[in-house]
Amino acid sequence: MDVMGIAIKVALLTAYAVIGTCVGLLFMGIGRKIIARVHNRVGPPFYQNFIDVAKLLSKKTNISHGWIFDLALLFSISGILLTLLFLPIGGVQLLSMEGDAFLVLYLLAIPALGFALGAGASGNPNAGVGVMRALVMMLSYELPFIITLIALMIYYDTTSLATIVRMQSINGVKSWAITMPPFMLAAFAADMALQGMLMEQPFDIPVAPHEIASGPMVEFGGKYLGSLMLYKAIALVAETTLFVDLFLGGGVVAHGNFAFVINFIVWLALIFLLFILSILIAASFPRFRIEQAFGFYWKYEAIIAAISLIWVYILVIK
Amino acid sequence: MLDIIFAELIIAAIITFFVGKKIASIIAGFISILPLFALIDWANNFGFKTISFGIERQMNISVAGITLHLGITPLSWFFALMILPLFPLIMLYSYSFFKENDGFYPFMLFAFASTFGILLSKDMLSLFLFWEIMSWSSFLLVYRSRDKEAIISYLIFSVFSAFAILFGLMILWHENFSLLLSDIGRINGIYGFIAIASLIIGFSVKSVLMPLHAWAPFVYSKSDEPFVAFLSGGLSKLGYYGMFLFLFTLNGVKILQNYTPNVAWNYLLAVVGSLSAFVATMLAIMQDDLRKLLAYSSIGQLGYIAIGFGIGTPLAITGALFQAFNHAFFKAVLFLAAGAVAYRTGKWKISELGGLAYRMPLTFLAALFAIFALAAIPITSGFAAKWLLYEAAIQQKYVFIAPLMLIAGVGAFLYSFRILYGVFLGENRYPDVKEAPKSMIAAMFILMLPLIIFVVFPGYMLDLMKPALSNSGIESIAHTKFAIETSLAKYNSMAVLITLIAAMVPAFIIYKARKHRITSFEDNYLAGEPYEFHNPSMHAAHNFYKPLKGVVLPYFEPGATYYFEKIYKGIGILSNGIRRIYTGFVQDYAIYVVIFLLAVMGWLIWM
Amino acid sequence: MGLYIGDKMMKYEEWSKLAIKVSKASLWMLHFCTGCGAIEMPPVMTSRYDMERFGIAPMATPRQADVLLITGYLTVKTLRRVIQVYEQMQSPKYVIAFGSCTINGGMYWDSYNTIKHLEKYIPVDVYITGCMPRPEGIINAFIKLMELIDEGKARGWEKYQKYYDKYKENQRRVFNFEIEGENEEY
Amino acid sequence: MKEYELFIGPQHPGITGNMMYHLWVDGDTVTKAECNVGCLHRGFERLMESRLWMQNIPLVCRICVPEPDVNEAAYSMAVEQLMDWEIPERAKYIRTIVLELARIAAYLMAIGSYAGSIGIYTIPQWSLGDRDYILDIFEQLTGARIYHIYIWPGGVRWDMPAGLPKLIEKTLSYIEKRLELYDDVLFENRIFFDRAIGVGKIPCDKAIEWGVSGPNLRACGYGYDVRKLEPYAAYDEIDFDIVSYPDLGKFDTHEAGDVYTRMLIRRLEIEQSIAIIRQALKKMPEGEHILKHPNWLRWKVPAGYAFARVESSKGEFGYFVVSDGELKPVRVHVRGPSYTHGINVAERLLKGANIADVSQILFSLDICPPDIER
Amino acid sequence: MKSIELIGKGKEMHGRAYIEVMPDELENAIKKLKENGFNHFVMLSCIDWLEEEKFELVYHLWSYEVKEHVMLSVRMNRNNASMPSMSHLFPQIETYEREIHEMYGIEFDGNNRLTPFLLENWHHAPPMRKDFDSEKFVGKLYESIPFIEEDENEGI
Repeated sequence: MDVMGIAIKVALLTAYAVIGTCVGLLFMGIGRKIIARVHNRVGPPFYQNFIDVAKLLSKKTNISHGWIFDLALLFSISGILLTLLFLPIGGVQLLSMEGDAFLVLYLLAIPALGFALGAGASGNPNAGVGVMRALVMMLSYELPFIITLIALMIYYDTTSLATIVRMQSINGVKSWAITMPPFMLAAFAADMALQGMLMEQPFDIPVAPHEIASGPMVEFGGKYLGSLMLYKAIALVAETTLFVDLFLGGGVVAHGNFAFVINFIVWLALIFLLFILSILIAASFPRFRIEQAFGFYWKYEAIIAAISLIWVYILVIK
Repeated sequence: MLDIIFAELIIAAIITFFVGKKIASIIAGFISILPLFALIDWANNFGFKTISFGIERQMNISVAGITLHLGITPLSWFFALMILPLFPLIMLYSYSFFKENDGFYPFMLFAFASTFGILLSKDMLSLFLFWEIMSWSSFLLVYRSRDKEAIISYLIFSVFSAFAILFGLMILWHENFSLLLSDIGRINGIYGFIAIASLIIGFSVKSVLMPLHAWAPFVYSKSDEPFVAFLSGGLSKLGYYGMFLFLFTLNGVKILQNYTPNVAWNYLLAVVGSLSAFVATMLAIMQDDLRKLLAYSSIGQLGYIAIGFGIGTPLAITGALFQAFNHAFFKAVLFLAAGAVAYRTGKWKISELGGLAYRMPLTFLAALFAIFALAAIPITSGFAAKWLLYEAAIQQKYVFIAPLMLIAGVGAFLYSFRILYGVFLGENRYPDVKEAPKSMIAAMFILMLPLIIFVVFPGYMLDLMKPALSNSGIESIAHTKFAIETSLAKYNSMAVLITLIAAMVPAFIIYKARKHRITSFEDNYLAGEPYEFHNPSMHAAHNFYKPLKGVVLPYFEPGATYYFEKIYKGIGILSNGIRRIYTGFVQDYAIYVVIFLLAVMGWLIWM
Repeated sequence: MGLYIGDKMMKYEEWSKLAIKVSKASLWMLHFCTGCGAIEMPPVMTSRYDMERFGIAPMATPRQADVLLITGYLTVKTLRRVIQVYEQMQSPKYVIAFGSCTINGGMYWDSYNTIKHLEKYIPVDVYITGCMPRPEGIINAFIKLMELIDEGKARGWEKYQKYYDKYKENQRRVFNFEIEGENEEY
Repeated sequence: MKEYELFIGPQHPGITGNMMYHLWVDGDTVTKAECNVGCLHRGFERLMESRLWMQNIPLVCRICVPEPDVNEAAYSMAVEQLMDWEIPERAKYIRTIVLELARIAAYLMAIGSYAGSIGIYTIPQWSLGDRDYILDIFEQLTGARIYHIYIWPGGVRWDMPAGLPKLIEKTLSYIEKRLELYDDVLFENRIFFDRAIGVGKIPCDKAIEWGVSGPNLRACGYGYDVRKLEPYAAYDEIDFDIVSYPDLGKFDTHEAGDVYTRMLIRRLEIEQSIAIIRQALKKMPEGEHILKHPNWLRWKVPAGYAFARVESSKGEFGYFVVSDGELKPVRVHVRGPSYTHGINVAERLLKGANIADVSQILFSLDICPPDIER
Repeated sequence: MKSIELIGKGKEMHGRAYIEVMPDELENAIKKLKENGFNHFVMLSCIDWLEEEKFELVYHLWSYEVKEHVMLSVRMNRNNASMPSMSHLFPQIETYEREIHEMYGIEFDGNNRLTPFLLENWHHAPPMRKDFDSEKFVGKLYESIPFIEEDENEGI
């Protein structure tokens, strides 16, 4: 690759990192507004989350519990940006040819582990319990998610997200995975797993304020909390994008010279719909206890996912 | 010169019986470096340019009319590369670990010599002979724990393993009347099938494959840490060395398939491996004893290697060997770090430790990095190995194995964090603890080096195993220095690392933009309560995964330990019977076993 | 106590204009009901009055919060917790005090267990008078606080740093108060 | 050390006011709980001894903040007992209406904060917003939202304005409509069943001995209600049911004394209160609203011991008033329902509970710390 | 009234039974009432009769069956006041005794949880005693603490 090519690539990646952050924060703000409407309220302005992050990052005092605590900040933002850039976004491949879905799955663990380290380093039992719950929650939702992922992988005979997106975008909407009956089941299971990934009700017990005073974040403030909010914003985009890439063809509907604009808009609309669906579910359910959530995922969701996997397997070996 | 190395090892072993701890460890350390020179020398034979010391490749020893054929093969060279470097570092570590010389060094050197011997064996007799010496010397090292459960379980399983191997070897020998390993490819039919199956079962005891793992939690949790690091990092690989040798290099897979063409025996191995990985991971999550946790973690991680061998495609075998290499190092580091923690605090229970990260930062760093490798975080080489295995499973559409492997991978996060939080983070319970001694730190950090090198250059790893694979007729997979490419996808470690470093920049800007101050542990959120009013204990490490325990454990624990308890009880009744006639001491059983084995060997030779 | 380590003094002007603008538009208050004024907090936060309109949200722990609401009278026991929480908060931090009882004790002027003047122990930026203050009053106080932040007058946290020793002395006096020879009385 | 210590309160979202629970937790199971109160102790009983009989009215309503009217009523009733006063009929009805409105407001708050504790934040937003409409009625009737100082010894302070019954009726039918919405979102929610059934069970045979009262006692299967046992105000002339386990109306019956039953009892009692208010509005006679009162500054109450009890939304409120015939009371002692619920009952219920359930158990007991500490 | 019949003494006062018992009769009286349906312990109050140099403890019991409220009154000397604890009869008495111990300084033998309850770090006279002057205390403590004036000249 020549110098110019590298420069363009770097610029593109930077642009998408910025877009991902802004879109995440914007969505969170709009989400707050929509939830407020559900609550019969006016709600904050849609740009409220930008203000919140800016305020947190400009706090004068920032209290740390030592260098391991700081790892949380460093790993969370970098890890989630890394994950975002390994996903195809709206048909733009970014770095997704250099890795695959397994890599993305493991990259998502870097910020989580970073935050877990920071939370653990604060020494607060609330944080310890919160991280424990978050990890158990991760174990819970990963099983249905992994099974659906494997169903997709053996169907398309690839593990690369870019290839999955490409194969789903051959005929536009008609070739999206979700149009096939087995993948409808899989998409349902994966959407529930997404609810757990986004830590919304009924799966928000890791950060339940009434029980463990917001769990892992209990000692985070100032720039540390600000970085957590940025992480949440980018994670929101990354996780919904992962779902869109897997089931909704990455939002790719058009091919051609300026198709990327249309694809970008479709991608944005799709992840927005997913996010709205998630927060509306959150607004109408209480939270599960952690072992109930585990049972939910490993009993019901995993069975749904397994049915879709077996279905796909039969289709494939035929 | 090879004979000199062997002789020196034996002599050193005898000398260390009589000298003090310091001298013994220095002798043992330097002597155990010698075989590494041989490894470097032999690398020239496999397409690498290194220094030559003029060490011969082959050596035949004739004893009482029997010739032992020794020599290096590409496969044994690769396995030696992952097992032998552990020794000098373990010796370095044990320099400060032991208070006095009480029999660790001689047995360890014997174990080392016999490990070296096993890897060099080219005929069945020497393989079995060295295998027995290895089992015997490691048994004596286990015996040092003075723990009845550990000793008896190790004894039972070692004897079982030895008999299974002996049985397999005898059938092979009976079938083609040649002791040379290279001759066994000729046999077929039921005998070949039984021989290979029995050998695999025999080796899978050492490689702690479920359900033959039951000894490991006892032995790992009671023996000396340096030895356990070798046991988990090194000896378990010998089992897989044997498996690889008989399955792939000596065409065991074909022998199995010729006899029963319709049954995929290798799939069975993969299923056993994946169940082993999954169940052991779930059990590891529940452990409170640090060593037991690591023991179950070893069982789980070694299960991946069995999966790779079971799937049997080039991709899978490459992944398995990569995983074996990684595991040797990161598990050794973890056991050594656990030993360092126990050396300073005297505690093994995770719930009794806590807050050591700021007291023992270097130990923490070593453990953290090893844990990253264990959990296959993409900034360590652990990821590449697991990635290859996942790809292999998807490539073959093994829809039962793949989810189990992946969920076991997620489970690894859970117990990794258990170690990190329970031991190193959280409430600082040991304010007066000092950093581990320098020799321990040095050993751990040197062991970390390969993990760092092979994350940046995973391609080098594939180059290293290329001779071993091509010698067994397995093609090597496409790769460059940084990237591995399969038919399904591509993994570029450099892209990940560079992007991570680049993504660190905004994080670092945010980090540096505002100053922070470090506060004390006491200044913590206690719902508004002042700390000094209650001086609360704040380490939430006991029963950490209790919610999971209630849901998961009922399904796993009985299956995992129930049958072993049956065996244990049966042996207890049996030994009670024997006790009436004999002395009833464990040493005696050991001696009987050794005498019996020698008698069998004598019979073999006589035949 | 003694956990608070004074920050290096920082002039208000060093704080950029933007930081002031954003910090007044996103005031996160601490979830701490110190007294009966807290009964009016739920209405203010929920659908009738909806304080989130102004970017005000309740937070679970002091590290995350900017505004400490003293919702009513403080007993000595609560004061100790309030100070603990106040010192754990990260500056810039503001205090809004509710009701007459934080100003001069109100109807508890002769109670042996309530401190009378909150200002003697921690600096207060905005007072709300009345018992109980109405939700509109609370919202008004927040808007007043925003104005003060904008004008650079909400400097309670700087005052606390500057007169740290004096505040500590007052707090020590109220916590460790002893009357000579009184123990023998009973 | 197997256990770690966790503090719920005073500065914690999962606590029902300014109090604290010190928990010893193993894994996620509470092995020991210790209640630590006193953050709200203002020494009311001491202050009341140094104030005139009438001056105490503004003080007593501060004893229970979410539902202050029961305090005024109980204090007034105790004083009336000492004075041997029979209050006018109209005052009785107005008192009934005020007390029941306050009960609905308190129940709405209890349901809202309970729903918050299990993570469904829509319900608190709705129910606390609806509660405000009741506070509007209070504002029209008494001039204040929270502390009304309306029920006086001898009657009520002012007569009810002419248009108020219409407003009350409007508000009640609005709340009735809203209750169905709450049912859909909370009380018939599958996850609510999963979370609440069988959690935090008060052993029914111990309930009376432990001093449990109010809705919590009725959830254990005892249909005891002070409004029926010792009718005060106009309750003896009004026809209403006492909701108690196992008769939960349209809802399924599960275990006695658990969080689920306790919350449903509260939910169903709102309907009863609405019915009571409607009847009282219909039956309310014309006439005086307060007895001719003496000069408050020189008012002496005859010597004696009096005890008055009322049924609050939290349980049995009792006022023990001792007079020696002087200008000021000798002793006013308040029996708050949370005194037993918050300390004795909660400490026992929390032992063995999951930390995820701690806050929902506390909220379902409806503990109000000011009446513990006074 | 049933309770008066049960104990054999006492009088009616504003619809409540008021029974004075001696300290040594108290336990049996409560037991007897508890066995006969007075199973709801309402509360335990204390009254400080300063002129008479007496403390009066009033045990309130209630029967759901006969709908009757009984006050069992016990008097004791004000100096070194102490009483046997009744917390084994009704568990919540423990809490009332803790409060009365703190507020009046009465010792309850057999109650081993007489730890600080409402007050913290309190080493003055028990505040509910009539001879404790709350107003004077306030003057001595809270009013004596100075305001912290900002120094106008320095600025911040």
